[in-house]
Amino acid sequence: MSPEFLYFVETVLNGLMAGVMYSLVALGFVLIFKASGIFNFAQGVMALFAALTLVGLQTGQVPFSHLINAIFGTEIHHFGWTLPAFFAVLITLAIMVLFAYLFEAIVLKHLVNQEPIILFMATIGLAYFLEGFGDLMWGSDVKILDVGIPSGGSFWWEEVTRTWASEGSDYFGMYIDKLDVVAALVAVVLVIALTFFSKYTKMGRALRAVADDHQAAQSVGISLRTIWVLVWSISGFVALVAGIMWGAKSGVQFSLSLIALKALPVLILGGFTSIPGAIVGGLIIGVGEKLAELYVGPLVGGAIENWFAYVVALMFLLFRPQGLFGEKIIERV
Amino acid sequence: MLYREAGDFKSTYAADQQTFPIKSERYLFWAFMAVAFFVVPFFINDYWEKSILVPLLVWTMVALGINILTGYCGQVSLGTGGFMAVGAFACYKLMTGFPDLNIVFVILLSGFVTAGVGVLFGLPSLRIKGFYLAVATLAAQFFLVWMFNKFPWFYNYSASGQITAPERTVFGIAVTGASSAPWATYLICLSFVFVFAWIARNLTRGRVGRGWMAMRDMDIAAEIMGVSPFNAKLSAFAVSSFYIGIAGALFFSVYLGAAEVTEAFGIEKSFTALFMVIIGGLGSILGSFLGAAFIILFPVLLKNIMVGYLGWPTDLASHFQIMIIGGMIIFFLIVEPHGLAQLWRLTKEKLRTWPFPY
Amino acid sequence: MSIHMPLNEHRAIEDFQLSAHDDHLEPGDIILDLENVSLAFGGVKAINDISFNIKKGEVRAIIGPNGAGKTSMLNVINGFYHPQQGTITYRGEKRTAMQSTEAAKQGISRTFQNIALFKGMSTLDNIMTGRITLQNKNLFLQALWHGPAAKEDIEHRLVVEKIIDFLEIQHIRKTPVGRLPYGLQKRVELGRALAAEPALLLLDEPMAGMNLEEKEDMSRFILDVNSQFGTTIALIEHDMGVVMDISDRVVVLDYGRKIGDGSPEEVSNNQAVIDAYLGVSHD
Amino acid sequence: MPASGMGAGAKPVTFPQYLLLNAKRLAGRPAMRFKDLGIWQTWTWAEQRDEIASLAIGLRELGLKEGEGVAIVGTNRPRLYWAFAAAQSLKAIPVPVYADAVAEELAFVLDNAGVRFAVVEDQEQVDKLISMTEKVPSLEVIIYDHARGLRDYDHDNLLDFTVVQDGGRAKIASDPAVLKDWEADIVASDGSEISAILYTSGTTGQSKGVMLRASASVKAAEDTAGFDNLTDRDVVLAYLPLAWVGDHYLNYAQAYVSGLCMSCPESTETVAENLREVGPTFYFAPPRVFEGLLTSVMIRMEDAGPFKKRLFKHYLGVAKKYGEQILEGKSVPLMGRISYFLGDKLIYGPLRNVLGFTNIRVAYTAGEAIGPDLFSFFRSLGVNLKQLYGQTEAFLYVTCQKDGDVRADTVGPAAPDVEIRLSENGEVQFKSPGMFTGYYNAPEKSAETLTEDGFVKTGDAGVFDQNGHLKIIDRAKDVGKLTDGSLFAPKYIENKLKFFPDVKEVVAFGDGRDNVCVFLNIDLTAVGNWAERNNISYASYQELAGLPRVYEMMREHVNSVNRDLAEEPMMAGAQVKRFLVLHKELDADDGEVTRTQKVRRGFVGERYAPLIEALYDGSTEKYVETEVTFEDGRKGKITATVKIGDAETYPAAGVKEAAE
Repeated sequence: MSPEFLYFVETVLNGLMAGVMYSLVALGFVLIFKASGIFNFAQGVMALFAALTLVGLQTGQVPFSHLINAIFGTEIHHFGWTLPAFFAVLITLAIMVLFAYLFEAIVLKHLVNQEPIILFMATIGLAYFLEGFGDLMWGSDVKILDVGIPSGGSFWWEEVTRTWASEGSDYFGMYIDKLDVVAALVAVVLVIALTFFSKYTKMGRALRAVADDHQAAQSVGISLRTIWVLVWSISGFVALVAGIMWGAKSGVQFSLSLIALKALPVLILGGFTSIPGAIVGGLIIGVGEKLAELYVGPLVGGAIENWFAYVVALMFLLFRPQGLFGEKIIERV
Repeated sequence: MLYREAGDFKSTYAADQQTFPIKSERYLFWAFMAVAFFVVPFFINDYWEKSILVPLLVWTMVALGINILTGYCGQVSLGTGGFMAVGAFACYKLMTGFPDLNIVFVILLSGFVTAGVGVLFGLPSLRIKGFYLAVATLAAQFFLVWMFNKFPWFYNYSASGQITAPERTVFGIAVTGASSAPWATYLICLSFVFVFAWIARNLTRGRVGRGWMAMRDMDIAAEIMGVSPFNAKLSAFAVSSFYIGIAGALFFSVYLGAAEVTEAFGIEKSFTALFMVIIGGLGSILGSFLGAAFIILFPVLLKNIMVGYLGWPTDLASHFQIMIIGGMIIFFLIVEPHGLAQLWRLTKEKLRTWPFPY
Repeated sequence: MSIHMPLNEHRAIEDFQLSAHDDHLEPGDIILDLENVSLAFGGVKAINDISFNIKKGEVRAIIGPNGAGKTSMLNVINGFYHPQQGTITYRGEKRTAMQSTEAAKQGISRTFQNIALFKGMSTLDNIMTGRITLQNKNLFLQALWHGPAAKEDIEHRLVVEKIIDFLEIQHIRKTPVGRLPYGLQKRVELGRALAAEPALLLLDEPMAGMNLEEKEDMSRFILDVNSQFGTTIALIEHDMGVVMDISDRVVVLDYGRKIGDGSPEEVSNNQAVIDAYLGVSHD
Repeated sequence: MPASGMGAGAKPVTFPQYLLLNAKRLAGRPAMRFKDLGIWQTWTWAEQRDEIASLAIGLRELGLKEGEGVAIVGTNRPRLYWAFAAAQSLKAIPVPVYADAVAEELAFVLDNAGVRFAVVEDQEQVDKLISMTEKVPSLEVIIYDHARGLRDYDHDNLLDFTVVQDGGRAKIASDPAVLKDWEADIVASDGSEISAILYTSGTTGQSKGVMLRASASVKAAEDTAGFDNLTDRDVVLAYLPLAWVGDHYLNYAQAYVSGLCMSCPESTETVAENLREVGPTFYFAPPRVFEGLLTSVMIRMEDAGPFKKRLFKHYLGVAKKYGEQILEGKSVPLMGRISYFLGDKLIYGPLRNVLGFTNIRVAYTAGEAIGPDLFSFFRSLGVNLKQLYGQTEAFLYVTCQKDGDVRADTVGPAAPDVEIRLSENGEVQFKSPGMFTGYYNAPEKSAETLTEDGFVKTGDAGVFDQNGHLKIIDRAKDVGKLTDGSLFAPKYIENKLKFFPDVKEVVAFGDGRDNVCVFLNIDLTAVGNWAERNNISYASYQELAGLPRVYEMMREHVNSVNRDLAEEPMMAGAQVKRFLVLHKELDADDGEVTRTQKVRRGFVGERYAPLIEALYDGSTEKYVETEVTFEDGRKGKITATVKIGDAETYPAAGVKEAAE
C-alpha cells in the first residue's frame, strides 16, 4: 500500500479516536436532554471539575487552600498524603453524585416547568459557577493527571504498520497514542453499559419514560426528582470519565471545559435524543476534522479545526433539522 | 406610594401609548437625562470613564441589540462576540481606508456592514429554531474570529495582528486615539446609546415590534396571521447586528483603542451579552440598561471589596467573581425569570396600588 | 400630534365596516370552492376526497365527531397544510401550494381551537397584531416613529378600539391576556381575527368549554359580525343546538369523508349523519 | 357667580341662557368629557353649544313643540345631557327615567308625562319602549344614541341621534337665520317655563313627577355653586343615575351655572378607574357608596402583608385622633401634626390617590343617614366630606353644612335663602328658591304636600340641636309611640344598627306596641369574608344568616346600640328588646326596597307578618315560606325556620337634653 493511503488511514484512525472523545462528552448531553429536556451546557465544566477534583485528591491537595491562605495568611498547600488512583476516582464519583443531588435540590426543583430557554441559561450559569468554584477549590494552574493509563506512542503498532508499506518507501509506520486506544475502549464499554442500562433495567425504563413525557411518567408513579438526580449523577460519571481521558491527554486546564463547545456539532448530527446518534455523530466529526485539516486546511490558511465541525453540522442541519436519528417534528396547531 | 396619578387622563392615542404615560415618571426620566448629558461630563475622570461609564454604555448598546433579537424576537444567538468583531474591523478598515471620513459616519457604516453579516448568519433561523439556532450562531462566532485572525488584510498586515484606532475628531474634539478626553468619549457613547435606545423603543412598539413579539410567543399563529417569518426573523437579525456592530466599533475605537481579535472578541463576550439580557429582563428596553449595569458594575464592586478592602490577590477575586455571577444568574432565573425589568415593573405596580396589595 | 375628531365621525362606530378585503363578489356567490381535496400525514388519510363550497356572506358550519378532519380542513383552507390532491379556488383564483402568510394577506383569518394568543402581550397589543397585514410603513419609518409611522399606528389603533367597543371588552384593554378568564380570551382572539378585516373568517370551535351564558354572548357576536360586516364565516362547532340556530348551511365530515351537506334541517335528518353521531359501527 | 349680563344685560334665568353665556365667556374651556374608544373626548363650551343647537333645531324639525315632554332614558352619556339642554332651549320639558327601570315603570312615567319624543341610550332601552307601545300611545319618535344591533329594526319612528343632528345642521346651513332665532328665543325666555320633571323614587306609593321651574332651578344652583364657590376650574364625574335629582342638580345644573366641566365614564364597569383618571374636585355619593368603599378598603387591606397592615392600622389610629381637627384647621399638638404629615405621605395620600379623591375640594353625602365612624373615617383621611339634606321637591338642597362646621350626626343649618321650620308633630317644612311648582297632573297630591302659607312638607321628622344644625330622626309618618308613650323613631334605630359593616339592612317595629323589635339583613360580602377568614363553610346566604355565631355578633351589635340609645333621654325608652336575622336579602325586584335601596316599610310589614308575630309572642323560632322573583322574572319559593334572639336593655342615664 502506498504511503499516502497509509497516511490517510492513520489520519482516519486518529480521527476516530478523537471522535470517540467527542461522543463521550456528547453522551453526557444526550442523557440529560433525554431525561429532563435540559440542554446541559455545563457538561464540559463538569468534566473539568471532576478532573480537578481527581487530581486534587490524588496529590492530597488542600481544597480552598488559596482562599484560606488569603484570609488567614497561612501557607498550607498539601496534606502530605497521596491517594492511589482507584480510591481517588471512587471519591470523585461520590462527589459528583453529591453535586448532582445538590444541584437538583437547590435549582432544578424550582425550575420544573420553565421554558427550555430558561433551563438552558440556568446551565450556562451553572457552568460559570462551577468553573469559578473549581478554580477556587483546587487552584487554576495546569495540572498533570496520571491515573496509570498508558500513554505515548505505541511502538508495537508502528512496527506492524511499517511492514504494510510497499517495499522501498520511506514510511515509518503509523503513530497511535496508547491513551487514545484506551479511551476508545472505555468509551465503547461505557456506551454498551448505558444502552444496556437504559433498555433492560427498571431505572433505565423509568428514565426513558420521563424523557418522553414528564406528566405521564409522574402519573405512573415515577418520582421525577429521583430520576433527575440519577440522570445528573450518570452524566457526572460520564463527565468524570471524559475528564480523565481529556485530562490525561492534554492536561487539566480551562480549555478542557471548551470541549463542550466541540460536542455541540456532534449533537446536531446525531440528534439530541439518541445515544447511538451521539456516538456516530462524534466519529463523523472526529474523522471529518482531521481529514479537513489535512486536505482543506492548507488551502484556507490552516487551523480550521474549531469552526469546521460547526459548518458541517450547519449544512447537515439545513437538510435534516432533527439530526440523523431524531424523529420528524409535525407541528400541530 | 410615590405615584399621584389621579387626574392624569389621556385625551389622545399618542399620549396613551407614550413611553412614560405617568407624569412623574416622565419628569424623572428627563431629569436623569439632563444629569447624564450636562452634569456628569464635568465630574468624569479617567478611572470612571475607562472602567465604568464607557464600558457600561457600550455594553448597553450590545444588550439593546441582543434584546431585540432574543428578547423581542425569541431567536437565541451566541454569535455576539463575532459580530462585535465585524463592527470593530469594519470601523478599523473604514478609518484607515478613508481618513477624512467623520468618525460618526464610520461607526454607522460599520453598523450597516455588521447588519449585512448578521442577516447572512441569520439565514439558518428560517429553518431551525431554539438550540439548533444557538449552535448555528456559535458557528458564526468561531468562523468570524478565525477569519479576522487568519487573513492579514483585515489588520492591514500589522505584525502583531492587532488593530489600533487612529485619532479622529467630532467638531474638532478628539474622540478616539490617545489624546481623547474622558468627557468626549463619554459623551459620544452616551449620544449613540440615547439615540439608538429611543429608536429601539420606537421599533418595538410599532408594527415591526409586534411582529417580532408574535414570532417569539407563538410563531405558527403569527405566520397564519400574516407575519412572514422571513421578514420578522431577518429584520431582527439585521437590526440586532446593526446595534452590535455599532457597539463593536465603539468598543474598539473609543473604549479599547487597540484590540486583538481572539482576545477581545472571544466566546465569553457572547455569554456576557446573553447574561445581561437574562438578568436585565428579556423583551424590555429598560432591561437592557439594567442588565448591562449589573454585569458591568457588579464585578467592579466585587473587585473593590475583595481586592481593595479585604486585600485578596486579584486572581482569587476573579474566581470569586465568575462564581458569584454564575450563582446570580441561577438565582435570578429562579426568583424572577423575567429579570430586573420585571422586578422593577412589580415594584412600580405595588407602589401604584399602595396601600392595597398588588 | 393628536387625533381629535368631532363625536359624529368618531362615534360612527355602529356602521363602521371591515372592508380592507372587499371584492367584487355579490353575497351568495361562491367565495371558496374545494374540489376532491385529499390530505395525508405519512399514510394517515386526514381528508379523503372532499368537495364543498362556501358562499359569500353565509355562516357555513363544519361539523363531525372528533378526529373527523375538521381542523385539518381549516388548516388546508388557510394554507397551513398543503393537500396532496384536489384544488382550492378562492375568489375565482385557483390556488396551488400557498404560504399561510399569503392567505392572511388575501383576507383569510382564523381563531384557534385551543387559544393561540400571544401571552407576552396585552389584549390591545394582541388585537393590534391582527392589523399587521394592513400596515405597510417600512422599518426606517418605524424607527423614526414620529411622522407617518405613528400616524398609521394611531389610525389602526382607532379601528382596533372600535372592535374592542364592538366586543364590549373595554374593561380588559390593558390586561395581559394570560390573566384573562377562558371566555374573555376567546373573545380577544375573535377580536384579533376581526382586526385583519377578513373576507373569510374561520372559527375553530369558538364556544368549546363555555357555559350557556358565554355561548349566547359568543353566538350573538358571531351573528353581529356576519350581519354588520357581511363577513363570510366558516364555523367548526360540536354543539348541534348552536349549529342549528346560527348557521345557514352545514357540511358534515366523518373519518375524513363528507357524509352530509345542506341546510341545517336537511342535514339533521340525514341518516348517515345521525349514525355518525350515534356511533353506529362502520361497514 | 358669573356676573356679566346676558344679551339684554339681564342675568341668565334658564340653563340654555347659561349655555349661550358660557359658549361666549368660556368658549375654549372644557364643558364635557367622555371616555370613548380608549381615550377622553373633550368638547369645549362652544362645541357643546353647536352640538346642542343642531340637536334642538333637528328636534324642532321633527315637530317638538313648546311645553311637550321629552323622555330621556339611559346611563351618563354626553348626548343624553345635550338632549336636556336642547329640549329646554325649545321650552320643551325633559323627563329623565332610570336606565335600569323595568318596562312597566318606564311605561308608567312616559304615559303619565304624556311624552311624544324619547331620547334613549341603546338597543336595551329601545326594546323596552317597543314592548310597551300600546301602554304609551302618546310616544311617536324614539331617538337612539348607540346604534349597536339596531340596524335591521324598522326605522319609521326610530332615528339615529346623528341623523337628527344632521337634519338640524342642514336646516341651519340652508337658512342661517334659524340659528339666530333659536338663540333669540332662548334669550327672550323669562325662566317661567318648567325646565324639568323629575320622578321621585316613590318610597310613599306610586312615583310622582316633580315639576321644576327654570328660574327657580337656576337660582338654587347659583346659590349652592356660590356656597362652595364652584368655578370653571372644577371637574365632576357624573356616575349616579341620570334621572336622580342628585345627579341632575349637582352635575347638570351646577355645571351650566358655574361653567365646571362634567365627565362621563366609559361604561358602568369602569367607573372606579375613570374616577381615578378624571380626579374630580367636586364629588357626591350616597352613604351606601361610601360604605361600599370602606368595606372594600378594609377587605383589600386584609390580604396585605403584615408590615403594611401594621403601618395601615397605626396611621388610621393617628388619623382618627387628629385627622378631622387638621382638616378643620383646629390646633393640634406638634407631634400629632408631624405623625399625621407622615401618615399623609405613607397612607392617606396614596389611599386618596388610588380612590381618585386626591383633587377633591368639596364632597357631599345625602339620601339617608350616614354612620358617624364611616363619616369621620373619610374626613380624617383629608376628604372634605360634608352632609346635606334635600328632596326632589326642593331641587335637592334644603340644608347643607359649611366648610369647618361639619358634624357627623346632623345635616347642617338651612341652605342659602332657605327657610326651615318644624310642625307640631316634628315634621320638617321648608320654603326655598328651588322648590317645585307641584306634581305633574296631580294637583290634589301637590296640595297635600304644600301648606297654606306655601311651605313644603318634607314628610321627615327632625329636631334642631343647640348650634342650629337640623337632625333628621325619621320619616314623619313612621314616627310612632310605644304603648308606654315613649317616642319610637324606627329609622334612627335602624341607622345606628346599619353603621356596623356587616349589617346591610334593618327594619324596626314598635309603633303602638309595648317594646321595639327588629329584622336584620347581614351584608353578604362583609360576613362572607369574615366566615372565610375563620374558615366557616356556608352554602347559601340563607345558611350564613342562620349561623349561631352570626346571631352572637348581631346580639353584640344590638346591645351596643341599646347602650347608645340609653344615653339620649328622648330615645332611651325605645331600646331593642328582641331581633331576628332575615333568611333572604330585601330586594328591589321583590318590591321590598325601592330602586335606591330605601326600605318599603309597609310592604315588608305585611309580607313578613308571621315573623313579626313571632317576635312579640315570645317564640324562639318560626317556620316561614316566602315567594321570590328571580332576575329573569321567574317566581320561586324559599322556606326557612328563622331563629329569634333577645337583647339586653340599659336604664336611661344623664339629664334630660336641652330644649326640643
